[in-house]
Amino acid sequence: MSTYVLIELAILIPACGALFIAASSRIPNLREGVTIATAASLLAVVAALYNRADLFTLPPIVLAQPLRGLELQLSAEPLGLLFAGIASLLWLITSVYTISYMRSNNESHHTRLYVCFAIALASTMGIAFSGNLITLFLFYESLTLSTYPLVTHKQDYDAIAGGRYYLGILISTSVGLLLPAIIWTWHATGTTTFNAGGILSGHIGNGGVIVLLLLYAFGIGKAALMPIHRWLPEAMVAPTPVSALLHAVAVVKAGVFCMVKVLLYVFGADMLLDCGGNNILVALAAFTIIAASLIALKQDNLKRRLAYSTVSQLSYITMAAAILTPLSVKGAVFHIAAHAFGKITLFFGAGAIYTAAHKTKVSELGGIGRRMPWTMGAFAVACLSMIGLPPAAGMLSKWFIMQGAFAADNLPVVGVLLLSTLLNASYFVPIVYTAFFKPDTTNHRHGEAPWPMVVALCATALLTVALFIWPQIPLNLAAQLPVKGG
Amino acid sequence: MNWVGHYNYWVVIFLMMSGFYVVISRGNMIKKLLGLNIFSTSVFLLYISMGKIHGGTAPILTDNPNQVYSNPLPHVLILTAIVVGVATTAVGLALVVRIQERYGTIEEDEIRAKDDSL
Amino acid sequence: MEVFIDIALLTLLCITAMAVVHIRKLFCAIMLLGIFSLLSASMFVNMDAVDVAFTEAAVGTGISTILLLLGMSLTNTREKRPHYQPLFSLVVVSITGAVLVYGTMDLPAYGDPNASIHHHVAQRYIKQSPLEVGPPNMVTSVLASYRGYDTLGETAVILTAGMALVALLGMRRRKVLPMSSSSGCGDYHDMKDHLVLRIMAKIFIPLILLFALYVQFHGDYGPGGGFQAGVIFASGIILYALIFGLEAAMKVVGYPVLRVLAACGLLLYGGVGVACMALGGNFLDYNALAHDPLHGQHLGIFLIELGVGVTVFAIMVIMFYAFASRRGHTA
Amino acid sequence: MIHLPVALVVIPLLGAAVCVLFRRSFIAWTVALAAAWSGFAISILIAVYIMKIGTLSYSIGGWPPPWGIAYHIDYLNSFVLLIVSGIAAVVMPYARTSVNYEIEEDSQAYFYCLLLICLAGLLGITVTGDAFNMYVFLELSSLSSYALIGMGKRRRALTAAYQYLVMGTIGATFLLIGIGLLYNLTGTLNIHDLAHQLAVNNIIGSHNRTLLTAFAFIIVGLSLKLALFPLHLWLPNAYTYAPSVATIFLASTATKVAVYMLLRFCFTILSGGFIFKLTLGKILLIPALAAILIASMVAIFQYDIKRMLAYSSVAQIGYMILGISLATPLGLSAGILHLFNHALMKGLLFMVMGAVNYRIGAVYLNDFRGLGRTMPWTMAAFVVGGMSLMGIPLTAGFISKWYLVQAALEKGWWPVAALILIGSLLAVIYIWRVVETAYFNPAQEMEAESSGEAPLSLLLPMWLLVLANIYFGIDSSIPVELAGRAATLLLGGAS
Repeated sequence: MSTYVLIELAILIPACGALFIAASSRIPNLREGVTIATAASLLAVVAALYNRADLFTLPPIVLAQPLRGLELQLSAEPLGLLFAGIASLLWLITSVYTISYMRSNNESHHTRLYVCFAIALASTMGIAFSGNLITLFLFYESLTLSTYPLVTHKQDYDAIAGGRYYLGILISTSVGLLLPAIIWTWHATGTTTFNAGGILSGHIGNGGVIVLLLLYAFGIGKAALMPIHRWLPEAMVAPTPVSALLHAVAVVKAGVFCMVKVLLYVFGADMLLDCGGNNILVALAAFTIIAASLIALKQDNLKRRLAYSTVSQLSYITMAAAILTPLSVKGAVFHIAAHAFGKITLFFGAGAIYTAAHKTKVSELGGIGRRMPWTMGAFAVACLSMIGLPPAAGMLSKWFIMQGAFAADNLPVVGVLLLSTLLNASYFVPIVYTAFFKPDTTNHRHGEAPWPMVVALCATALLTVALFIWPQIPLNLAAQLPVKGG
Repeated sequence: MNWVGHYNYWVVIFLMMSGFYVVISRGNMIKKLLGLNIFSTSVFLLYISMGKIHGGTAPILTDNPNQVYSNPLPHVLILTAIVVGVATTAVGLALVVRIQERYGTIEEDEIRAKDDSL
Repeated sequence: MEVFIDIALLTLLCITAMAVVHIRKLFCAIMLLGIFSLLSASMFVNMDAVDVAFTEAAVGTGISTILLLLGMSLTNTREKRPHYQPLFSLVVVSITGAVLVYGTMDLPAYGDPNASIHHHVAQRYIKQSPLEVGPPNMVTSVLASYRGYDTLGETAVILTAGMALVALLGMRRRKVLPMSSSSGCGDYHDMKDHLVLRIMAKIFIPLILLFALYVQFHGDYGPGGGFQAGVIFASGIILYALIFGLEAAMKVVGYPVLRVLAACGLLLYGGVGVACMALGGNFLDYNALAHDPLHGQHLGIFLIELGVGVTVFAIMVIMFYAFASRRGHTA
Repeated sequence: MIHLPVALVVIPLLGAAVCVLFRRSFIAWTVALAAAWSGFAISILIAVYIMKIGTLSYSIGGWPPPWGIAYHIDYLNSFVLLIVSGIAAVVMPYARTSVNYEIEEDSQAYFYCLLLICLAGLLGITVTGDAFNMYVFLELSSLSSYALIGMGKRRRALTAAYQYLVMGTIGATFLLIGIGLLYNLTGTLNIHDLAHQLAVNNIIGSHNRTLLTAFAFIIVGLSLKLALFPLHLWLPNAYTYAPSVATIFLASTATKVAVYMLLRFCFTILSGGFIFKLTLGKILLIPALAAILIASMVAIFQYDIKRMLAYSSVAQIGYMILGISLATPLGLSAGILHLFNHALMKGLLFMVMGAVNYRIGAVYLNDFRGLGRTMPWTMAAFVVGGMSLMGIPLTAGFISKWYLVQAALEKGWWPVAALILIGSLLAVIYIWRVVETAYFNPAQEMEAESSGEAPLSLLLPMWLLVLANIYFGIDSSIPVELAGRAATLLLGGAS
């Protein structure tokens, strides 16, 4: 099979999977089998893509050309491949987890959930492999729309209110800010095709660069830069597997992915460094890191605390990418993977606790570690990754970011990193401490969650550790990104 | 400029505007149709005034080869326009009659009140 | 002399228009509108537009007034006092009027023979039409031949109005017409009992119909043509219906017949056009109808005028029937 | 071949007479269907001819242009012809089921007759090269549309039709005054001869007061007809209460033809949009922008979805006028392109309304609850139409919005470009309300027989338009080409 076909398959497999899932809605076992099979074959396709030597040198595939000079095109580059790999791997694990979660919690509308999951994944693949801004925008919007039914899955008042907020913020920022930015880019350069080293240089003045950068930064609402972060905690009304997908894999990673991609492939590192526009983004991200961590400290609801942690962690990636040294970009890319594995473990843990013990608050978790040792063990490993301690992957990414900051002589960033590490520790350690060392307060007898859920969350925890030991794949891909000297 | 030469137009414009005034200021639907009629009839007068030549006769061939005829084209246009006018009046009236049957009134503000009260 | 008549008529027109604006009694307003039409018809005569005057008299004074009276008798006879201030309307009207007056500043003076309007296209109609088309009445030539396509549109407009009325009001026969009249148009059943009316009608109706036929076929030479003839013919039937009752009139010419006539009139008109195409000319190019172009024009104009006449007659009567048969209908 | 243009008008006109003659609803429908399809076929032939050879002229009655009435078809007309006849061809198959449901058996033949006359009128306006003839056919189409609207079931249809009749007649009379003044200046009625005479006699350049007044009246009159804000008052009620088929047809064709007339008068007669280079361009810009913003906002608060779409139409007309008043090649082609795309999307959306009305009996927001499940195909069509309305890429609506924004940016009008995007955002909101209700609100308890998918005869035309919306979003070369050429032609001037 040619590489082109593989790229197209990466989008078509989940899209067709959605159709098959919808068609098999009458037979639950078949439906869930289809889900797993689709996820597995997607992973296989992406893995096959990784082994293609010619992948990054091919000209883009043009799907359609609605207007002259404005095509829908697909192409692959290292960052997109990494993103696609993470998403497809975690989709497979999430599917196992979801099936078990949905069945144990007696949720309704299973088919709709699986169909929307598959469509969301198809959109994610589209984002990962889009060859220009217009295609990116299209898949970005379809990801927003396909995750809306997931967020409002419960259909009660809270869910719909949260869903409206989610949709409202994401659509209005994307149409109101991102689309104008894209049009501006097209107007200035006559193209929207991603190009290593950027397309804007020479077409736009310094003041314009800064305004455009801000339009992109806030237009990509999924990257949850403050103050466009509120949709993330609001979307916590979703069932936990959905939150895992939203906050660890598809949606937020799509946001930071777009951010990195715009920085490197639209603006270009050289141009941003020349005019110093990246410092604004660094400052915004640094502020978000600290502010979100402070808010997270005060949250008692476990999922909300995790959500604010996500906001903060996403800004690590944005900040690291915006520093624009080879090492910091490497850190940013690596953190996309590290955070994905860590955060999905945390959400799986929260879901397992809810399924087994029906608890949602941190303060209620006293002694739960003894009842659910596997779950909480994995949870603890993920917390280590979030804080940035070995032997978890988060440590490596922080290390790279720190080095990058030193290389750029950006001492405030180093300070922010140290402070946020302290804050991370102070909101994650209490959870683990409560779970293992506080006295058991509940009367409710329960053990571990159903085994597929436990297997899934242990798998992701293991992946976090594995990534620490064998970080070659993401680093290898990161090394191929177009940054000065990298 | 000979201002007096335009008096015909100006009076016609006055007639047009009085018809137009009835259309936009009155709430009775039949009265509005009357206004429309005056408005359009005055426009016909405007057209025919344009076609008139001093000393001309009706554009029907006479034996006198030096006879000056008024311009026949506006006449033709207005014949068509008169037909359009009566057609519009008839359709408007049909609507008014049906409105009376369904609402019991043909005053615009009363109809609006009835619609709003639903 | 012309100027004095002109000024006198214009003054009367202004007075009538103002009266229509002011009078709230709809019956009076409608009658005044009839007078307005009649006065403007006189104006048209004064301005050499005899065909237009003829039509305005037949339509504006005749058919329009009858329709308006019928409509009024089915609704309300008095206009209510409006609640809002007419200031806004006055401002709009003044601005529109001012713009129009401004627009006349660059117009040539009234009746100026040197105005460009009389020189470009009109010259051909005046000079050539008797030679190219034939009829001494240039209006007929322009109407039926040069701009015959407009007239086709006009015939279609009439058909549309008739069908719109039937679609909106329905056309049903009623055995007994309820006696619920209190207004201008009078009650049909009462009128039948007036001996004088009956006799006069019996004398006049054949004359009216005969006159209609004259207007139809003499349109080439004098004022008149299919449209005026159709209206006059229809007014004969309407008069019959007014005096002898709707039922009686419908027995003479029923709605189905009229419907078929209306459609056939338009089809005849269009058919002539299509026949011209079939014979190798353009649409409505009557030259193709016969070997001699003038003869072809003559035949073509005769046929299309007939088509117009038939359609107009049928639709005018249909309009009358549609309103008249609605009397006493309640929602 | 040579008689094709005239057949375009004569076939529906005589078809209408045949409908009257037989008065059987089935025969009338068959005639209407045949007329509409042959009209579409002829339009395609004409468009092909125009693309290959150039402009097409036809003298009616054999009289050469300034003396007789002549057709003159160039890129612009043939594009509008395609829109009008194409929509008619799609609407007719749809009409049978919908009309059976909404119109009494007795009146159906008249309904088709009036529909055909309306079609003939609109086509007649588009093909003709004579200003007064335009007026005649405008009245023909208007008169029939008053009656079509008045045939709606609810009583407000009558007042809506009456209101439209009064405003439409004022508009047409204004147009008549304008044409009269133009005729007085030049002595001719032929559009191209008018342009020629105005140029030769140096009337355009000399700030002739009569000319300015004539155009003031023509523009105001046409603005009434095309429902430019704030002269749009007749439109929301008319579209809401008319029978579904009438709404579909009128919404996607009537205002487009009025826009076409505006283009003809302002660009062909006044060679190259001279008037838009004066202050007038800016005068029209304000109502256009107001229409986009205000009408879109009003649409958000409507509970009758047909009414919501009607307000959205007012907003979309704003987009067209905006593009036109830019008077640049890009802006003009964006406006012309939007004629086409808006016809596609509004036709589709109103067809959905017709289908929902057929099944549920009303189209209030509440009636859409759970329709995503009971009428999946219909609602999917609504989603596609809605996306097109918002201007999402890969749908037809995106193309014209993209061009519009480009045109505004080209002139350096940033705020205008921003307003266009805000308008899209507002469209997202009002479409989303319906989508959300249809898919995420539980179905109401209904009797078994009233639920279910719309019949195939409604679905097929609807999905034809869905495919058209998607196709012209992916491959827009044909309309873009035609619109671009039309814009060049208009700006190049007639002489």
